[in-house]
Amino acid sequence: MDNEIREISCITDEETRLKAKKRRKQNIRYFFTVLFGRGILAKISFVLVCIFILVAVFCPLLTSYTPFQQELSNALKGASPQHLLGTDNLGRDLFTRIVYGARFSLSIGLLSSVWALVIGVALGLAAGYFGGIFGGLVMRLMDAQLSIPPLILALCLAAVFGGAVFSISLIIGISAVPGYVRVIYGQVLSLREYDYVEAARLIGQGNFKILFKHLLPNCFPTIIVMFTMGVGTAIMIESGLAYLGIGIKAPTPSWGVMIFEGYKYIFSSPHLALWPGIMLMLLIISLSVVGDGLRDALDPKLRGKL
Amino acid sequence: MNEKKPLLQVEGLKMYFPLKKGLLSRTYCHVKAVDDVSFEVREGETFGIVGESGCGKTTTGKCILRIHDPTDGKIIYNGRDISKLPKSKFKENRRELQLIFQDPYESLDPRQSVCSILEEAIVCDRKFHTKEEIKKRMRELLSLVELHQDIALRYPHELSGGQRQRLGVARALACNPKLIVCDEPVSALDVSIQAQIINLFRRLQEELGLTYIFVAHDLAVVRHIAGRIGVMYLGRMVEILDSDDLFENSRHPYTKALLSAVPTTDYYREKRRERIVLEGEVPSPINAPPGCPFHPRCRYATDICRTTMPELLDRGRNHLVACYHDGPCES
Amino acid sequence: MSAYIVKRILISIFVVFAVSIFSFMILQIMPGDPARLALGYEASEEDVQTLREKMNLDKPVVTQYILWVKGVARGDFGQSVIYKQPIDKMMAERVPRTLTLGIPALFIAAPLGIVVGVISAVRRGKPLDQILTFLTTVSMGMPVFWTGILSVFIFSVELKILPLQGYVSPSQDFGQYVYKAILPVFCMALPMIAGIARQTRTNMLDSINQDHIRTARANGLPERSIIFRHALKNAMIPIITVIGMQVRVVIGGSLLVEKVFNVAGLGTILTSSINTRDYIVVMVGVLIISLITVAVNLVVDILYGVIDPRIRLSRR
Amino acid sequence: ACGGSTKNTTTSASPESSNTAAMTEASAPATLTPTAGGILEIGGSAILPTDVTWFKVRGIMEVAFAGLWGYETLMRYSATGTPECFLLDSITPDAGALTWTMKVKDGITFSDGSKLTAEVVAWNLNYYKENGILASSFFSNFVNAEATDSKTVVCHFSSWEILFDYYLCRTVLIASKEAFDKGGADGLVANPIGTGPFVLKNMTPDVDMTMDKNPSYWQGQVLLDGVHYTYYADELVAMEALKAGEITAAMSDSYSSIDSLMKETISLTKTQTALPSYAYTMCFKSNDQNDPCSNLDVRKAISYAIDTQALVDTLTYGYGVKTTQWCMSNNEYYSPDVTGQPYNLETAKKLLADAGYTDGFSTKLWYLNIPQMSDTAAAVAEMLSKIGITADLNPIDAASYVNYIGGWDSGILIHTMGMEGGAASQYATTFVNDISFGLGMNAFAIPDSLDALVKQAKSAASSDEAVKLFKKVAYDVFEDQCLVKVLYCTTSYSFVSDKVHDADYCTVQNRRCDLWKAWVG
Amino acid sequence: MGNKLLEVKNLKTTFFTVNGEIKAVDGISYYVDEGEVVALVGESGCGKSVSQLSVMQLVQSPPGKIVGGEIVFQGQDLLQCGAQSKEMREIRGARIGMIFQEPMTSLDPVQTVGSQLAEVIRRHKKVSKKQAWEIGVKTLEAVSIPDARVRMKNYPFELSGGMRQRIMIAITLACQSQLIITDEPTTALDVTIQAQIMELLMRLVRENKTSLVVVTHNLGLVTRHADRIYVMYAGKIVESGVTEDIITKPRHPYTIGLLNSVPKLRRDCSEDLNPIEGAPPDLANLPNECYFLPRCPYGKQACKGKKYPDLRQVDGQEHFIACFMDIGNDEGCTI
Ligand SMILES: Nc1ncnc2c1ncn2[C@@H]1O[C@H](COP(=O)(O)OP(=O)(O)OP(=O)(O)O)[C@@H](O)[C@H]1O
Ligand SMILES: Nc1ncnc2c1ncn2[C@@H]1O[C@H](COP(=O)(O)OP(=O)(O)OP(=O)(O)O)[C@@H](O)[C@H]1O
Ligand SMILES: [Mg+2]
Ligand SMILES: [Mg+2]
Repeated sequence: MDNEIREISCITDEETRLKAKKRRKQNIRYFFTVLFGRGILAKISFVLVCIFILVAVFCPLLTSYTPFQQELSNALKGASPQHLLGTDNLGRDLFTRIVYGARFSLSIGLLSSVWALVIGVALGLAAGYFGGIFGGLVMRLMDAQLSIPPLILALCLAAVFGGAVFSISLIIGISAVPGYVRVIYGQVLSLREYDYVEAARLIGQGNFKILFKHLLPNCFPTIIVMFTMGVGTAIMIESGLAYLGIGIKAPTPSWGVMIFEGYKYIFSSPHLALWPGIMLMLLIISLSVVGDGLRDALDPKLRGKL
Repeated sequence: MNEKKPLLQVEGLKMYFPLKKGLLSRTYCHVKAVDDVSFEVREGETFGIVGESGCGKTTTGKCILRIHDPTDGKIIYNGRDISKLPKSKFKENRRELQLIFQDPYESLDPRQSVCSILEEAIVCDRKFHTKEEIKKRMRELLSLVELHQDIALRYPHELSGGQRQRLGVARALACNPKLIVCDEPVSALDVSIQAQIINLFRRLQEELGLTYIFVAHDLAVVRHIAGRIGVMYLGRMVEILDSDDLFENSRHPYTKALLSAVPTTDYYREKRRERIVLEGEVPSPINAPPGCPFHPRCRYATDICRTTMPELLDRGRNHLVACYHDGPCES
Repeated sequence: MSAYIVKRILISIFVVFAVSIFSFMILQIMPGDPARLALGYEASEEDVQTLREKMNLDKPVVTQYILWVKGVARGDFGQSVIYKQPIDKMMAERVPRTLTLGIPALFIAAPLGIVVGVISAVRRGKPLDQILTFLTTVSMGMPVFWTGILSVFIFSVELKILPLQGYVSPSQDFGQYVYKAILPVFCMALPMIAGIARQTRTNMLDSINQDHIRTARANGLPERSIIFRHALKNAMIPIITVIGMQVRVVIGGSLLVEKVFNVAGLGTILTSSINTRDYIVVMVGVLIISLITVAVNLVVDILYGVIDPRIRLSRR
Repeated sequence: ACGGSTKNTTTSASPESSNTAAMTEASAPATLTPTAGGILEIGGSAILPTDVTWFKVRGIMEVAFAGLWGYETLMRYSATGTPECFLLDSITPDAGALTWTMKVKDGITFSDGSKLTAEVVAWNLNYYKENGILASSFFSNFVNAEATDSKTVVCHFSSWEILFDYYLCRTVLIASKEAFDKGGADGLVANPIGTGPFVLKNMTPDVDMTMDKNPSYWQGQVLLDGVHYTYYADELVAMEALKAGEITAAMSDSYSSIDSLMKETISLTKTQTALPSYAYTMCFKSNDQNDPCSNLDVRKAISYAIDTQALVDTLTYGYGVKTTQWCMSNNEYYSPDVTGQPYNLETAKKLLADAGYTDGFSTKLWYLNIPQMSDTAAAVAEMLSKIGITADLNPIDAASYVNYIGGWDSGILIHTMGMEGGAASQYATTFVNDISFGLGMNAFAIPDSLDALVKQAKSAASSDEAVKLFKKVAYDVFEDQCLVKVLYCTTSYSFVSDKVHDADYCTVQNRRCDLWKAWVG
Repeated sequence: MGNKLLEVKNLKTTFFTVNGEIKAVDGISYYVDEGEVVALVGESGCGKSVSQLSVMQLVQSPPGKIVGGEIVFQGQDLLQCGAQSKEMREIRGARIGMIFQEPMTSLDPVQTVGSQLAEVIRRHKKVSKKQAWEIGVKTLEAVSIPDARVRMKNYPFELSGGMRQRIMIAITLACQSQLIITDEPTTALDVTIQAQIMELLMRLVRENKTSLVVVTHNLGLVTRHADRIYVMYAGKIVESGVTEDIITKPRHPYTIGLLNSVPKLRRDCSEDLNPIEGAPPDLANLPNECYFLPRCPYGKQACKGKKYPDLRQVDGQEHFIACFMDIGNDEGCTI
């Protein structure tokens, strides 16, 4: 949007541009006020998500071990200065694995949400805008897919496509597609009726331009919220798959795999399963709280109100 | 002004929306939203359409703009029947016919800033290519609708209702239209803003030689802006007359009832005025009564009204009425 | 209304049809040859070929599909390759296990979720609402198996008041059934309660801010009537949708819960059949699951009509 | 004693004697007298691929869990791992005539009342030859069996097979021919009829199995009313159930839970099987010129780089056994010459450099996707990384695992070798070139000399000679050619509640239980 | 005049939002006599609805809060009772009825008209269900709904807008409210239906001696029906008086501007209208002077910098304006 300001600048003077900038700043402030206006939980969650992202990005800097590095002689030890959270059954540093697990979980969550978003939004837009038999067919197919629980769908697909990160993310992504399609479809159906779409048609705008210039941008808030929530759900499904032994293969430090593996030691060394479980829980919860906040902050209905 | 050639002639326009039912979406009846409407609009003139909610005002406008494909009838624009032109042929005329919407909020994309809304409308023309030209045109448009250029960087939700409606007008003007259908453009606005916009419409018409079809349900507003007024009831034109004649010479009982129902701010007259309060409500256009659509609420209704639809006949002085009891209104 | 119901039923039939194609596709796209798997790696090529013919695997895909559907329609689901049992018998054993855990979970979760949602909507912004919101958020963020593991850890291992795992059918010993079902039902119900409560809260807030509630207030109606008779009833439609959607969650979660609590239900057989490439079982399992969800959604659709006169009375 | 045997065969099984090797920490007071009645609650989980087919009865001739209570084998292992007669009175090999002659024990009846006759035994053996699992390996030389009289069965061989008695211990379950004739194989699946002490009453896959006692068991009166086996998806839970008293006996394959149970103070009889259960083995893809593993030096380097002691300590919590070959030192086939490349990084690096891989290389590790295996693979990969070898981890699904046993694309397969059969039968079915199914059959580069040696050993006329030759084979396989490397070897542990007495539960061999004398009190 | 039924003194209602405090109603005072029709007019967003909701204490809270003032109804200060109090609930519906703008959404869509009507009747009168139903039927007949018995069993969506508004009126009628507050009761309706509804309301006022508060921005409507008018601008009352004075001799520039903006049915329509330029101020940040000053055509330098003007009496009688200037009724006010 900044380009726009620069491009059109000559029809406005410097002062107006400054004003516009100020207004946008206000908008951003408003956005954050709403985002955080939901109490301490929202703030903590936002900070947590940020921390998780930072940890995921900078994990090699946070620890001197690699997630695969073993010290067999030092297996299943409790917390110590060398190993902040202790070691697992192969003497790998638990803290390191959890840190790398953040990278792994977030990337699988993001990757699969991207898949779901791309496929789902494309289908939803097409079905909603063109409607008719095509739209109906797409929606019925989505109904069909929705009647199979995502975990089971992912399970079946994982058996076919194997457990590489790429295929797992695609599989989880596919199982999230109907959610996107349904919401986007509904949105497009209602947006399509708005007068500004009619107006765009009246000034001679083509179908695709309308689709991408008017309908898609107006779906953005929903998409962003769904995406944020989707990341959490994807991570949850991934961990479920891992728990069933079908997801990502060990020794990848996925939190789900770590819980699955650590569960064997729940009586003797509970920390092995508890820590990744707690992290998983925190990440999913904070993602969903942030998603909620985003929903409110991006809701045009709430603009100016509240 | 009567000497000008007609820019638009609507002849026997019909728009039936099918109502579907059941599993196979069988059409079981039609909403006769517009049923055999004819009128003509001269260049530079404003033709007003009034009527109660659901009487087909918007539908008429949308048929003229080819948003709906009319079921039947001719729409002759500039001497050419555009009602049955294929979409590709109609493209040439597309931008000459514009619409201004009732709801100034819904008609603006909330994610587009003012300048991008205008830019989109300007660029579509393919007449303006360089950035400079576009900007020049944009400035022109903004000043035409009396908007300050500051506004260019704002978003619709940062504008007031009046400003939004002006922006809508500017967008329509960007297409260099000949005919603008204004669909209740002031109904959602406050009186003071409404007056501003009405003035704007009038000024633009003078400056640019525009032709309007002005749809409204407020007789006072329509009378103020339109040269000729068509009164619609249940999908049909019941009376067409010059606006100057409206108050004194209207002959259709429905028009009279409408006039009397409009409260005015003329205190002393208002206190004295006898009102015709119509009984009942507008019937649904799905099963319109046979004969004259107005007969169930008309106090002059006779047997013929109940069976045969009266024709819209010229009663002189460009005054067309569709009533068997043309103008016996004593009271 | 009847046209509406018939339409919903037709849509459901289409959905089931689509799912049956999907389930059938599982067999087609999964790697490995079912006949070979059935006979083992040492069987001769001729034997495998004979079995392929017996299992119709040599026919064109469409014929295979039709034969399969015909079989399923007759109640003949085929035979499990691994368990060497007729699948209908296996399913008759297993589906009730999943249902006897899932249905109570749903029936506990739905009212509880609604109550929690209503309370937090009514007490919006108050500490009680904040506590409930926090709890629902946390319960939604906990993977089902994680809840299971934690609750086992707390109630069975530490406190020793509930059994670790296991399942007894209610017809066999109802007391034992209840005793053993507490934890799995709790684990299944928890995310549902949270989901339903959240939805209820949102919709109640929407509903409470509607004009007709203001009218009801302006008419001096008692708060209880406003909340339950007017606001909740209006909020009910999206809530019912969510409850309908929870059926998927229950079944999906049953995979995990059954593993944690060692219940040999539908979820277990699906997981193990996928692991052992017992595709015919997987096909039937997926089909049954989607039949259940479709059936529930059909009920939900009909409930819409019952609750909302606009659907019931409209001619469409 | 069975006369005329060139080989020592024990005439009768004595469960008591097999307890000698058992490590018994708590035993029932001698004063208690056995009482009849009661049910033994057994719990367990299946984690190995064979187990998947093991509990879920697949076919009468396959290894079936029910078999261990309901079915019996003609012979079985003694506590030292040598075959002894069980349903037989005697068995006599004759290298010259290419026959093994067996005498069937008298008075044995199946649970359906039909008698175990020579004819039935011969039918079983022939049926196994046709349909049995692993028949192509074990019964490759077996031609047919014929009943010469009501007690005698003569088995004919195409070439001499000294290990036939070992094979008989493994998988040939004896089923009732009468039942088979009535219901076919499927009928036997639904309703197995064997000679064992218990009869299957009902079984729910994935849940449990109930067995009633066989009232006319041939070894004597069965004391228990029956056994009830509960299947636990999670072994941990099985162990907890044992502690909580929900079950009275359990067997464990997972060392983490063994560890926790061994440390438990509650009174359980904790028994280690006399025979080792599994050998975790690295198998090298050695027949592919492009694969670094085809280089002997590389194989040896890898072998030197593995710290087997550390693996035993960590992966088995010390309950495993460090060994260099597919048997343990108390086995008669154990060759002390095999050193199995003791852990030495320097040697490993040197060998690698000699082979031209100074900077190491990258390879693949294939293994079955279960926790114990993936832990092992991860540990091995980490050790290999110390000499510069990057090992890519490739877990294999249980369902497709059999497709990999014969040959894997490249690199190393980590395989679990069942050890009850003893080393010799493994060598005999693995390191020959013309088998139709078996470990590494498309992956091992077996030199002709080794192939010849194995064949010679297999057809040795006397068992002493066979022992000598198989020790040579072991040296060739593990030391000279380094085709495989044994990582560690495990025994299984069983846990029985103190309320259960005289239960011979998994004392000799993984999952073998002579429960007919057991009683609950 | 007569007895003061309702007297609002210095009422202040503020919305506390992220964008700041919105003083939607900022110290307004007015009263309603028995049997009187009082109108509240003003542009959109000037606080008309909020002021009436405040009287009923139904302002959405949060964010809204009544921060000051008194609402005396039949000698009782309602603010003292509290919004949730039993007294207040007894008053709502029974003694003060309220009719809202949107007849489409003002009734519960999933309950029949009859059951809603009967519920309110039973709430305020000790009658059985059956009796309540009968009373319902009678009141529906009283608001001229044909086939009342059938209509009782209908759902709101089966009725037209005018019909729904009649039902809203029927509810207040059934409970015999002494005061009816109508918030733009006819804005969403067609002109002919508007006339019907207004006739109906006026008939009730006449027959039952009910008082009526009409909130609207339709100046024609108040001209015809109201006894007294209060003109609101940006949360304040800028002019008040009897209808004749306000309509024929408006003294506040805002009222004058409003009246001039209305297109007249009879005037020569070749002339342009005389609108008030500009738009109402943002209630979140009001200037520290006369709020109307930026739009005021008469605005003088003298008005600048002065605090918001207090209401003052002009022309004797009950005519009050909040303006520093004295603008005669012939100065720019054309009718
Ligand atoms: N797309 C459509 N499908 C079916 N019926 C329609 C459609 N559009 C309009 N109608 C019906 O046609 C009739 C006329 O509608 P139209 O919108 O033209 O009325 P209007 O005079 O503009 O009313 P208003 O004053 O409420 O805008 C109405 O009864 C309406 O329900
Ligand atoms: N729930 C709310 N939250 C925040 N601000 C509100 C709320 N309700 C009303 N307001 C503000 O109070 C001011 C007065 O609103 P009110 O509804 O009383 O206007 P009105 O005069 O009735 O207008 P209209 O003619 O449009 O009905 C408005 O500026 C509005 O922004
Ligand atoms: Mg319209
Ligand atoms: Mg209002």
